[in-house]
Amino acid sequence: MNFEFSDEQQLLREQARGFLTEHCPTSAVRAVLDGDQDWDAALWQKVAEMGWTATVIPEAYGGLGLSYYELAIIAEEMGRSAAPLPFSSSVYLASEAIQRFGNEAQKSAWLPRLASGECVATVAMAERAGRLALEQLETRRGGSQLSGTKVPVADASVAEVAVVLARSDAGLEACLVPLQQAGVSVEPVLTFDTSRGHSSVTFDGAEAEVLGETTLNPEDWESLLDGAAVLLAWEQLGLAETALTQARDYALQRFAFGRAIGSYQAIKHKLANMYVKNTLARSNAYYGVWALSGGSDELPLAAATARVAAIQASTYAAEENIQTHGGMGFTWEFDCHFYLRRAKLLSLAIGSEAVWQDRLVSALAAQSAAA
Amino acid sequence: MNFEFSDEQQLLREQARGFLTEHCPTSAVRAVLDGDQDWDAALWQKVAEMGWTATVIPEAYGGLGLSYYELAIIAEEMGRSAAPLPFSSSVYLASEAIQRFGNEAQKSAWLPRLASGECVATVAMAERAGRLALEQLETRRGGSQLSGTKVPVADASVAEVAVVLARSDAGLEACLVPLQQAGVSVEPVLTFDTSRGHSSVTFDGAEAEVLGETTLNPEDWESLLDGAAVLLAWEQLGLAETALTQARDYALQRFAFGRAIGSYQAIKHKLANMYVKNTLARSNAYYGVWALSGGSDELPLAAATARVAAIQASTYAAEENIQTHGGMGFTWEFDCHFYLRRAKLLSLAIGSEAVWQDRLVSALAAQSAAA
Amino acid sequence: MDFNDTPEEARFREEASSWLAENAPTDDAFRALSPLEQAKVWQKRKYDAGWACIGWAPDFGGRGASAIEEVIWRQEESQYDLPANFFLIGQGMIGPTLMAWASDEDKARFLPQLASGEEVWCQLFSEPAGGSDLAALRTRAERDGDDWVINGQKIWTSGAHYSDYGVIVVRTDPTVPKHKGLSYFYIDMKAPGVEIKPIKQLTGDSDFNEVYFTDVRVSDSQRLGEVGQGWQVSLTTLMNERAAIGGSFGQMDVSLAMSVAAEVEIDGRPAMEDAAVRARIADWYVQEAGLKYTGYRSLTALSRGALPGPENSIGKLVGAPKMQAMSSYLMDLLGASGAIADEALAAKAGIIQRAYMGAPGLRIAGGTDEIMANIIAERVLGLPQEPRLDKGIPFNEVPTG
Amino acid sequence: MDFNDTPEEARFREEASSWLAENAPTDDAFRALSPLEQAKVWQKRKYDAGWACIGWAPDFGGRGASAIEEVIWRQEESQYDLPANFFLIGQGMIGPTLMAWASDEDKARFLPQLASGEEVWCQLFSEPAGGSDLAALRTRAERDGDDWVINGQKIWTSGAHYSDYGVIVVRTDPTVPKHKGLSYFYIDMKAPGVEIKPIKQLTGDSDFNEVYFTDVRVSDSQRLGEVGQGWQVSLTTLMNERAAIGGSFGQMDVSLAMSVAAEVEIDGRPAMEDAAVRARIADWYVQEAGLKYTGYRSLTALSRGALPGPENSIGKLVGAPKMQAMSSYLMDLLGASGAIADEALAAKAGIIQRAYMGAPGLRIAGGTDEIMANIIAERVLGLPQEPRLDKGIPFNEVPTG
Repeated sequence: MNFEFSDEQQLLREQARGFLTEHCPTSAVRAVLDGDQDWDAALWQKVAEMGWTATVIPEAYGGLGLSYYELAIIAEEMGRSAAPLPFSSSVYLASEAIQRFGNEAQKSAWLPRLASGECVATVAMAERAGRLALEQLETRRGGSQLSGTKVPVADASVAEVAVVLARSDAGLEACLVPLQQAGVSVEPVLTFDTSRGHSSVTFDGAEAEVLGETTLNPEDWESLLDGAAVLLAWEQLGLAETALTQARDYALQRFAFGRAIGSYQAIKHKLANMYVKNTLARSNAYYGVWALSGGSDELPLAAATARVAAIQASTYAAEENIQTHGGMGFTWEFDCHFYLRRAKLLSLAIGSEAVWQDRLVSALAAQSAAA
Repeated sequence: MNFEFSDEQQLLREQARGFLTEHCPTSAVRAVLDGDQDWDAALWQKVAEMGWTATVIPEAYGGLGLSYYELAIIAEEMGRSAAPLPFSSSVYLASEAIQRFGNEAQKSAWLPRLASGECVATVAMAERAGRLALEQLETRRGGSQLSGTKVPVADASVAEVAVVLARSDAGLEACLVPLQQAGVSVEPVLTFDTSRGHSSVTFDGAEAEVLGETTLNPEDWESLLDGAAVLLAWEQLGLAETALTQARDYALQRFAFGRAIGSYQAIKHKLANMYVKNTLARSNAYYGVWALSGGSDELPLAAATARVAAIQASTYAAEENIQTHGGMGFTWEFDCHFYLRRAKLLSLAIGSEAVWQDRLVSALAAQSAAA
Repeated sequence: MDFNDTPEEARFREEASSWLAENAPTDDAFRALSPLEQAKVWQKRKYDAGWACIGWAPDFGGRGASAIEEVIWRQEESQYDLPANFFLIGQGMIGPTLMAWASDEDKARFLPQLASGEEVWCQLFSEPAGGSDLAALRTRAERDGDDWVINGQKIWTSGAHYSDYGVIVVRTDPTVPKHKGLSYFYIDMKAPGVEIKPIKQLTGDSDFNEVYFTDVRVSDSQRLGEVGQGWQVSLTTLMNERAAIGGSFGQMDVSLAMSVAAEVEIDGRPAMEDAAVRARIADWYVQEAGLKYTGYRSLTALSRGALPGPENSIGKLVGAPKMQAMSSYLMDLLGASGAIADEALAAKAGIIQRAYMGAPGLRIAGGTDEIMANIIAERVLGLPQEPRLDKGIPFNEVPTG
Repeated sequence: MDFNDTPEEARFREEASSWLAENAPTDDAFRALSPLEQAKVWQKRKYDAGWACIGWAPDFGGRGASAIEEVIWRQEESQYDLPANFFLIGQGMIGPTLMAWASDEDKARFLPQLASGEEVWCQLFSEPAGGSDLAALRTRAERDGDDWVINGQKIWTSGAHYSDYGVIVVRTDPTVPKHKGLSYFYIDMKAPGVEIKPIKQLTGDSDFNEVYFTDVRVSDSQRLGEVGQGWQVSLTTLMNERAAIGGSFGQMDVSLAMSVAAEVEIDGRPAMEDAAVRARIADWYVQEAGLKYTGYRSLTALSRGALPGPENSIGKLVGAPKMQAMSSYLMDLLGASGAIADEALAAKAGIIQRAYMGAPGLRIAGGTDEIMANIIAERVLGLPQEPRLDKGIPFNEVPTG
């Protein structure tokens, strides 16, 4: 039984944590949240230099060819620091989509530039309120031209290219669309987490090419989302751990009625609940990344389980961290709200809790039937 | 604004509580739970003498012709003492069914004897596991003969007659079936609450007459259940109040680490939660009985709201009362378990929580549409 | 049970309603005023007609109305789109304190002006290090002749920047136990040394202020109660807090949930048909209806002359977490669009998001969830207090971490 | 990460598995014995072959196996339908205590007999007035020459009626603070004055006993640790409790929920398709899988030589309330039939109901939910203890209500 990261991987974690502590303090998050920028471009540059954007891209395409274990470790640390970066859009989703669905030319054209970080990419899925329904997409491709509106698209304002989920007469497709072209307009959209930019992206006869030059099997798209779910789970776990740490530190330091508030059972048990949820989320995230790394056919179940656990842990920890801080936690000046915003933002990305609860049970039923 | 029981009704409450404190102490509940009897026959006799079985039966049929307010008050007190009686079966359900659906002859034949308590009646609905589906009933009437099996039927072993939900070629019917006849066999069924008897009742060509000599509109049956839901809510509220009182008393009296366990926030907040749930349940039960008394068209919503609130309050209070008592609460010797059994039993009767949540939302949607 | 007024109540309602129909401001000139000006004009109009602070004695500008009449007046007033109320804290909490503790001269001087809205008051109790432990306040007042000199900082003060006066609790003796070393004053908010800074909340709004005191002089004649009796005086103010604050859960109610669930689809069917969505809506409705009918029961008690009790604490304790859970869930139903705060793009999402960001504040303001549960456990259920490590210990020796 | 054994672990597993294949009892004669006899026969067979208490030193009857080898042995053993284990408390909790505190003579006398199952031991700590406050015990022992005389009552003693020996903590000095006045003995359960009464639980079962002591004499030579050192000795026993008890949630797992949901219908469709049912199942699976993989992580740590820590408290804290919620919900799915405990009529209902009635016990036994949360908060997160009113106060002066 070896259900633990290797020593090298642990070393990577330490390195990543040290790096982000230095280069992504909470003041960096605050600067993007408060300012006009949609990301911390300088930090992105440094992260790219660390090779993090290249982690799982094959060496043949300029990547490091490492495993998802390494990427999961980086994801957790990204979450821990609430980094104001398009990392999930570009690395967990867009790079993965190109790697999985692109033809040789597409991979050669884009993966090296994604690996080096000089290019940022995103994925455009949602078109309207509610669950994503692949068969109802209104963004259409005809010939090399794409039309339709995607909203919200995370990180589109800083991305060079988007993988756009669309339909043509042939069926479902993932289209590669450079965003700096005449047929594309990217309008900012206000969200509750302005430390990441979001846009409404309208395609009006935009030049687009189909990834892999063929239609996309919906199951393959689901599988891409399974992978992203695992990596997002690690990022959410990082957020949850920071929220727990903040709450614990405050509970030790803040006194009321002559004793630390952390000595009151109402606070103790709240923090114990956070710890329990974080522990369940972590263990499920371990299994998720194991299934993702090995290409296990348990991935659909493992990914859904990791995602649901991470959503529950991160939103609970973020909400109750503020509650533990009392009035100060509700101020803009304290950092607690960063984690509330980001936890909820990531919970809404790629399908929210109920979507993944439903997928979990479907996967469980399928796995039971197969056993 | 007068949203309170009248002084006379408050007096009835005091009288009922005093009566049951004297005649239905917990030892009486324990005697039925532990013994071979399915009810406390002597207590039934006394309750009937008090006129409680006659409360809402019209004076023309030997009843007191009082309102549902009075019956709700009695129901709460019945719950408070966890009385081992077929009161809900006979009074909230069977008597109501005969009164609502019976023709003159049927009402004249049965209501006076139900009012006086010399006759106990019950209602037989469930046939198999899962939600009751009126269109799938397998108990059939042809001519004057009824065949099929109902299980579980509460209080059938002490009832003289049952209102049996069945189908004939004409449709849904409520049949009046005397249980002491050749075509009926009543077999005991073990449940987790042996302070009330339950049976499997098989009809094999049993003599039956159709209430009102006509088919039953499913909405009318639902309306009967709405009424029963309100009265059961009051009974469940009584259980919940006893559980809270027991827990509070124990928390004041039991010491750990040199202080009353009720001074620890874990216990304090648990009891505060009980209080909150009980208060919501009580206020919703008020509205329920107001709607039932006045025949308001808000009854479906008010009844479902009262029922869901009462289920949530009573199961929480019963479960956490045991938890507050620690190990002693888990013994047979302490009374805590009476309320757990009864709360769950009543929650399973006439459709459980999810059924009524669903009905609540349907009623809410209908009411919104009408407004 | 019936929901109708008694004949007396009906008469009063009719009187109130007629006056409102004739006097509620609707004209454009009025709407052009600033919100504070609108509030002042409307308050003065009510005052002049005897409809301000109706529960107060006529001497102070009221009409000695009963508690149920106050409720009826609020119900009738709520039928109109009236200016925001800038006087809640002054009239709801500080007025009763002045009545109980001020000199006759001060009462005559201040109460009518408070009722008429000509002077606005704020309350200066909370401090950064205090939180739920309100009496652990550290702002000092030191005697200097006939004056006191105040130094320190207050926080969470609503309306400090537009207030004329404020009431403040300060520590006048740190060498005695916490509750015994406090004194209570009223002060001029324009006095030298008073500095007001708005606090930005995580919602981006600024509903509160920090107020800094640097050598602020206040006359001993502005003291309410004896030196060292400040805690008792504050209790009068705090006892009236529930009445003044109340839970406002905005538009976050079940009808909003129903409309989102009707518009959004799950697997090609309205979310309204989804059993999980229905179960949530049912549970929220149970809470909403339960609070509403608990309110009816309280009104009935008021109508019979009872005083509101601590059992009313359940409103915020139930409502604030419900608002958090509901807004979170409705965002989930909206999916990725749930992140959009831009009302032009997603009108409901804007409301829902403000609720989700505002809910943590509601769970804290005016007593955290945990304090509310303590209040119910102790004052309603009679459970004992926690052991108090700060009891009987001089304030300057109490551990502070 | 991989789930395979190391080569050494694989070799050990193979050895264990081969021995079990040849020696696990299957014959009818064996099955005809009473459960206790079966357990004793099987334990002796393991002992003779060196497979009893494998983590113990060879001198005491074990083979000095590592923690991960013990896990592997348990995994392999669990492949077989073996007799119930009557020795868990003796071997798991009392053995380690004897090793740490008994004389060499006593160790040689008792440990091998304990390992071989020839002598059964029970633990006598809890008292009716104690509960979570274990050290508040009142059973007295008074010195009389070379003996002590014990009077009092213990409760929640598993297996008292079939045990040969027991370990007991008693108060030998009520005039000093709670933890300092205790001493620890082993006693003969057949000694005069020991009276055992089964406790009927709310499930109807009797898994525990009350044990009454009336002038029971025990030799001072049966004392473990010094007089007054009983609490430290008990901590050795209690530290091993987790290993010995562990959470058993029977058949109440998600697969049972899936099978009920597949069989029961809602509006003519399998309940399995209902979104509310699915959300519940998903949440339970998250908990179940989370605990399972937390176990894998602990095993990995064990396999690397770490000791199990307090973080394992989450198993019961998550599992017991989940068992309560799940069994309650599954009864709801069954509707009125959910009340039926008659397995002939409703096989699954019987299982589910036993779980619902048993869950309150699991939420209490071996540390209530509240104590478990305290343990996590204090020992894992490092939060401070509550103020202790009984600290430093003579036991006979501590308030007891």
